[in-house]
Amino acid sequence: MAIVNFEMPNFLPALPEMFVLGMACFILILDLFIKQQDRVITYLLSIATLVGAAFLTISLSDGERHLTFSGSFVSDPMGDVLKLFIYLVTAVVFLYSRDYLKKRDLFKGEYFVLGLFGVLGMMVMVSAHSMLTLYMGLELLSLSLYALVAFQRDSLKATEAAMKYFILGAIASGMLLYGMSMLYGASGSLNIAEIGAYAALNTDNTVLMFGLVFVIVGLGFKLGAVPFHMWVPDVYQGAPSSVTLYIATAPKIAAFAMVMRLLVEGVGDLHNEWQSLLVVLAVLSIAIGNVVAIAQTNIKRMLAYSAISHVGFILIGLLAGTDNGYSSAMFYVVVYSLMSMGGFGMIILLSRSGFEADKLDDFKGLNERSPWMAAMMMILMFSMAGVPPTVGFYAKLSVLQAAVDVEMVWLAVYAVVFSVIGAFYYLRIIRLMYFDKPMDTNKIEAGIDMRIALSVNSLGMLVLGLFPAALMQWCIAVI
Amino acid sequence: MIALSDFLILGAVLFCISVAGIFINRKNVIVLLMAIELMLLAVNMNFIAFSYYMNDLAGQVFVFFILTVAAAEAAIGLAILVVWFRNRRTINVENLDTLKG
Amino acid sequence: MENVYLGIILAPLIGSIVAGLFGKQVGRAGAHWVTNIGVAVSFILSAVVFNDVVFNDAATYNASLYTWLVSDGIRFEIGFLIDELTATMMMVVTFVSLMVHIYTIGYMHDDPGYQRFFSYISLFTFSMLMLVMSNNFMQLFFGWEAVGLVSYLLIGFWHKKETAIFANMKAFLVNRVGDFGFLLGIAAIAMYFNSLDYADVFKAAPLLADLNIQVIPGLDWSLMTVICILLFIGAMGKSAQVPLHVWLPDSMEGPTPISALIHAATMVTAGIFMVARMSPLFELSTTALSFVLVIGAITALFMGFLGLIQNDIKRVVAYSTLSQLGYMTVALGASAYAAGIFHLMTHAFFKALLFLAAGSVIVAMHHEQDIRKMGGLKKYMPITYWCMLIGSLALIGTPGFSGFFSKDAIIEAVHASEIPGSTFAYISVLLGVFITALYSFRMFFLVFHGKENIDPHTKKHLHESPKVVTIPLILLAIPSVVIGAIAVGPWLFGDYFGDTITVFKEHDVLGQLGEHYTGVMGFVIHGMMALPFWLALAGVGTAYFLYMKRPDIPGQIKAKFEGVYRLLDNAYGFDSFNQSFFAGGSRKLGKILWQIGDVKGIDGIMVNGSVKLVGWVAGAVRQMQTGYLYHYAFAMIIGLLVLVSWVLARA
Amino acid sequence: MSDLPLLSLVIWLPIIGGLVVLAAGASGNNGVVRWTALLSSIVVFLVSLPLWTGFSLTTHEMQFVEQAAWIPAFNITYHLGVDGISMPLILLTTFTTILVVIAGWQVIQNRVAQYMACFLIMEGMMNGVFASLDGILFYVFWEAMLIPMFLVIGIWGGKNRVYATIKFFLYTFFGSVFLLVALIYLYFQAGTFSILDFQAVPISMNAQILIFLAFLIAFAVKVPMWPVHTWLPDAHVQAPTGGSVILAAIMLKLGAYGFLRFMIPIVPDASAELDWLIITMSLIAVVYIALIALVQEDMKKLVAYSSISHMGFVTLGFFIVFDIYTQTGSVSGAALGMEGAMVQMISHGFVSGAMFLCIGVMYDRMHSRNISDYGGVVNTMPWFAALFVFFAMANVGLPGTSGFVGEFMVILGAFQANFWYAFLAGTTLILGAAYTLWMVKRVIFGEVKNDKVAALKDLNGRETFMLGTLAFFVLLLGVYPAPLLEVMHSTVDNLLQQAVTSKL
Repeated sequence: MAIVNFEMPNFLPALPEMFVLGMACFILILDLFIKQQDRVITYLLSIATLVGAAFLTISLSDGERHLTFSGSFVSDPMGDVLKLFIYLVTAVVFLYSRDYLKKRDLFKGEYFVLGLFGVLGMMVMVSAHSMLTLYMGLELLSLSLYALVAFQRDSLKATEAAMKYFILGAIASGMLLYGMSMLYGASGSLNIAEIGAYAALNTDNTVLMFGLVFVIVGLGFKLGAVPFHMWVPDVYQGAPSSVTLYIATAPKIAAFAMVMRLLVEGVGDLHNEWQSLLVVLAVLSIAIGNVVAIAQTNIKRMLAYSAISHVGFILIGLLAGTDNGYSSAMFYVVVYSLMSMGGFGMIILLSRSGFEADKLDDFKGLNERSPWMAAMMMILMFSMAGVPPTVGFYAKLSVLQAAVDVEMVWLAVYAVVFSVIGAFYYLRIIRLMYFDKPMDTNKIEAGIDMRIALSVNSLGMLVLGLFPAALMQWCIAVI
Repeated sequence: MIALSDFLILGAVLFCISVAGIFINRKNVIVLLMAIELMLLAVNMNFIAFSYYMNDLAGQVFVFFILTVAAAEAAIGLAILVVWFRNRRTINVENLDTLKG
Repeated sequence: MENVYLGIILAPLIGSIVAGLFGKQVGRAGAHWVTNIGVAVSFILSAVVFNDVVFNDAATYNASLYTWLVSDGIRFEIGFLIDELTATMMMVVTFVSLMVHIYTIGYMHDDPGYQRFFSYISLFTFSMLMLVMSNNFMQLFFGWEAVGLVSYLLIGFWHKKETAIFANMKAFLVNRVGDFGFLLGIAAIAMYFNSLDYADVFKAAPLLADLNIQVIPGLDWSLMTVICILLFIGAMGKSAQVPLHVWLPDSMEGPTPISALIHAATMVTAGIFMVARMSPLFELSTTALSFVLVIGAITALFMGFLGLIQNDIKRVVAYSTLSQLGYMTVALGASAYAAGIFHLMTHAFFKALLFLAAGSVIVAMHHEQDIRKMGGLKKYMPITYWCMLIGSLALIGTPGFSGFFSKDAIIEAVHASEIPGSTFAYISVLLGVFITALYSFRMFFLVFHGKENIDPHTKKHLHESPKVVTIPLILLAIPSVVIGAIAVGPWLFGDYFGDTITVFKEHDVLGQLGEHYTGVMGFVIHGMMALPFWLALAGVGTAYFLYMKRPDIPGQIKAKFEGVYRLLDNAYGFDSFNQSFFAGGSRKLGKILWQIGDVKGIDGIMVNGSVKLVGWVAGAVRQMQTGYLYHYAFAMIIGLLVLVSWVLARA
Repeated sequence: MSDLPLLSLVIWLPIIGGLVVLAAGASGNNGVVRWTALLSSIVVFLVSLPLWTGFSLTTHEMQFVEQAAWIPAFNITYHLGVDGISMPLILLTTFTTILVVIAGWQVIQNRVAQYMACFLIMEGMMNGVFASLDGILFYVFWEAMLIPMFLVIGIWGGKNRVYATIKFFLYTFFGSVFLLVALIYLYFQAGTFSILDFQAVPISMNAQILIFLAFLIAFAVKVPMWPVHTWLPDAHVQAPTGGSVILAAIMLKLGAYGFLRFMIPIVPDASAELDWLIITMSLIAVVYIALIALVQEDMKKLVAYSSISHMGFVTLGFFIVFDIYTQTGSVSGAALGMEGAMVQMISHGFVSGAMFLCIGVMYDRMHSRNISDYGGVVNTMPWFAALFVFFAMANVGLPGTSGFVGEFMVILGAFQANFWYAFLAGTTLILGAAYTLWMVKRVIFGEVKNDKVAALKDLNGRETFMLGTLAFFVLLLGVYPAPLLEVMHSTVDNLLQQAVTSKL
């Protein structure tokens, strides 16, 4: 028995993944030998890893679609763009987290290594072209996140959140797998392209449909869509803010990629079938997210519900089932991850050692404490509410037009009505910052680099709002 | 001859049991972990069955991966359980209730 | 000539601006000089114009000054129409105004708002001139409202006086009711004539005489009737015709000079002027004329009754003004426009005279206005006395005095008229003569004759008014006596007005009277033998008997006819009705709409209600996030089941 | 001069000015801040003047057009231009902003830079709304404008400011999201977001009706029309003087402007079909709101309600065209209503702005807006009283003031459509006078009511300048409105043609 026809796969398209993997392992080991006061090396190396990965991704990107590893791995422009944003977001997350972690004695190598493994998981998800790779990436990400949430070991809330996240996440991946097994059973292949080819010819296959539902449940969980959203508020609230920041941003991009790979590239021809399911999820998410957020007093929890509602909007773009819709969903998800990065960043900014600025009341009178930061937060809040001239508006605009394009005007109307309800809780934060007297009169401790990064982050929302064309064009070009 | 459908039904039954285990069990977190394992097994059953009946090895390969991941998952799950237990001094599911609303 | 017209208009305006905005700088004397000169200039120039138009028969001037705006093909312009009617009005307005200006120097001598007052009355003169000189409806309306504004400001001149500021608001609002009709009338004209220029409208009017419109669907109304009645509603407000008369008695809260100028001589006659100006329209609708006639008759008679029981010297004169305005309106209704304008003019003189004389008395009495607290003033104030007598005689229509000619002409004209309502009007105006004489001389006797009821302190300082007061009185007394005799021939029966006033053959009552006209003396002699004269005489006699001979009888009458007295005392209940129904009702309605409509309904249920609902739902849904893992899992599984069944159901 | 991108300048200069003011505010020197703000507003006003002087009266085409690519993905362009409807409104905005800056000169001591910056930025955005010819650009300015106003009311407002400002924001936000959906729908019909293309594209009746309703919600809230007006009294009462002035003078006009720019030309058939709805709402606004104004105890609330009532005239004037056309088959007469409504908008900008400034003048001294706290103000503030009565009279619509022109024309126009429209609209003559003069009576006239009133000081130079300038314009517009009308003729004629040209 000899190994026949063993072909060396083309590793080149996966070079960034391999680089990140190598670096993550390297940092993991290196970190063992670094003294606590030099821990910043780990931090810098992690950032460098992301920069390097970005460099590799850019230099390897030639606008073509490359399949490798027997078709289980794909490298295409959409994936490249999404990966770049994942690097960017993660790097900023690291930056925002640094001081926060230091003040809590959490400034450990694990955080960065787990973060990098998470990035790797996301990269794999983005580039997955087989259910197997997809699953691998997903689990790599999930396991890293579980660990990160429980990272603050002495915190009851954090560990409880981790527990819940873990259990629910496991159930969700179980369901996803179950669905995948059905898809496999129906189509006879794990390869997404082949599943797609099969689905194109058998649009009324019950097993396929059955599997599809389970897959959508798994995706819905990852995105945090109602009714698979229950983990979102608890985890966002319970996890240390720096971890929440991470969970709330980059994985959304990866989840989007997963939807694109599975539903669009895979069973895109079943669009008619899954569209109605996504409509249900979108409708519920927008309603529950926006309404329940109103009743919150914890800003992290509030932003969690806001995330749920944003997911509803992303789903609107996806369910349109047109290239226009996909690119607008992509635009939305990118914009959303940048916005929520700023939003959670602001919470981190206001936190001090022994003090989490996660109550709404902690934002009271921010304008008197720091007019500049209040203005930044205001931009972020208006952006989340979708008020022009911030980029959040264009995100909404693009998904709404995608819905109208496929003659789902009612859905657009529904979404905008709930976005008005949603505006209320964003306004409440602005109201607290600007119209109330401060309760907390301590100086803001954050370092200058954090302030600058956060300012750039927030102002970016405004600048992108004034000139949204480039990013939009980019999203359209790569879909 | 056992038909494919029999395996699938078995898988489905396992899946249902695990699901039931998850939301009926209100006591022990460990049981939850077990239920999750069961769910993965149900999936494995499906994969293997399909793989066998379709003469396609990919499904079985997938199962190996699932098993591996499940092991890692269980490790992490137990680790989280331990840290949680340290904080809460219980592994009762009903006590996972400080975060809500 | 255009510059002259401009001068007439602008002189008082400039005076007003200087006195008003720079009152402090120019000082009190400066203010009265600048305004007096302004009005004097205006008067002199008006006289020039009058001479030109009336004696030199200059062609009618009708041209625009500038285009206010153009919209939809309708040109809204500011311009002048100068013909006999206008020239006459200009003379009356500027003359009386000048007299009042002079008089004011004395009357308001000690008032802290001296400059302001002069500014206002000059502004009034300007506005009134704008009104009468207008050649289009828009400008007419401008003047119409502007005089209303000044009237508002002047009634409330003593703004600390609660009654005054109530009265001025009331005056403005009641006038606005009239203006509301007036504006709708103008709108109708704009719609059907596509122009607001008098000349265009009058030219086109006969073409539309037979046009019917449906204001209320299903009911055909003649367009002309609708337009004329709407316009007349405006006149009713301004000229205080029942039921929009209620503001005029209250307007006496203002200083006396303006009672004379605005609320007797000029502004209140704007309505009369307007109807006369619109004669080409009114002639086209007998219905409208009847309406005018009846309203006028009611006003003439019933407002006269109210004069009988007033004790405030100015209110007596005010009610007599109301009644006289009724006479003028009756004349208009009878198509005797010339007689109406004639009475307008004579009335302007003698009523201004009466008011100023009353003002003279009031000043002398230290602002005591109750005639029961006067008496025997003749010996203290001889000039005032004689002037008042002349005014009263003119008012009651003593043959030979100006009022006689105009009033007699009206009565005769109504007698001759045959339109519906003319009989009622005739009886009313006849009865009115008696009443007029009765209340005029009741006041006259109570003030100047009989027992002195003056409070001793006042008595000590009682003396005749200064020259600035008495000279205008004398100057007004002269025309009050003679103007009638001078003007009656050409005005009523000659060709004085030319084409200015249009009267159709079938309505031409003055024409009929003119056939019997034999000159002034003949008119006087005829008047002496006619019923009105005897009625007036009877009125004077009754007054003499009741208030000089047997002062106890009025009290007994009052006691005996208490119901009637109360009715009159309440002025037929118009005020209380308006107060409770319109003012109170709209406030109540407003409150209901506000509290129930806005606060409870829209805000409470729709706005805050939906906010509350969302909040409630948020709270409720929030409860579903129990924190228990098995609930979370359960939710996922329910979701899964729903999706599965959804798909299976579809498949 | 004409080569300059004037419209861009009037939009971006004030925004840049606002940022400069914010930067100046960091120094903590309020004097510098105030002068910078004043200077910016004056410069912007001067820059906007050539819009008038260089305006061509003979064309209904857009003028001063600027167009640049912006978001090619959706065919959204940076497209600016003005016609006879929008140009006067831009001038009104630039003019009013100067007054607002002056009005806040002394009163605002707290966070001056932010205050001034808010108004300057708002100015730019409002100009942007008037100048936009692209639907999304319009919407961006339209919404973005809410932000500074939200802050102005919320930070510098009265006791109940938070409720008021959130109500204001959500109300208007609620309205405008429907506009957004309608715009998107139109985009798929027309292929671009250009308003001019929207106006040209044919649309089916059903779609028109839905778009009509979406527009109606958006614009009716902003105008505001009954029954979506209840945010206005609250916002006005709580807003600082400057905020009230901008709200009344400009923001309300945006809604009305929307009717002209969007509703009538884009969905003429639906407008013709449903004009009764708007006319009914307008007439209810005129009468119902006037009655409510009558019983207000708070001066600002009273003037706020009076604003709603006056805006009822505006919307009435816009929509009578359809009735007239149905009856006579021509648009003759309709221009009266539409141009009258336009004049009413401008005039209301002056008059209500002035009324709010007047109330602000009193509030600064007495810290009360309750009518019952006043009485006999004329005794201590004669000059102020004179101006107040003048503006009150303008509010009442006295001929010779600007308030008259619009009302007069609209009533004349409404009469052509239906006697009863004119009749109901005309009741404002009485009711408007009633509530305004009753307030004047209680506040201005009478004996000095209390020691506080007795201690009042008359206008200072700054206040005299503000009110005097406004009085001048109110009078000028009342005496000689022709130039303003000339600017509009071509545009309105064209608009009327669009209104009666079916797009089915």
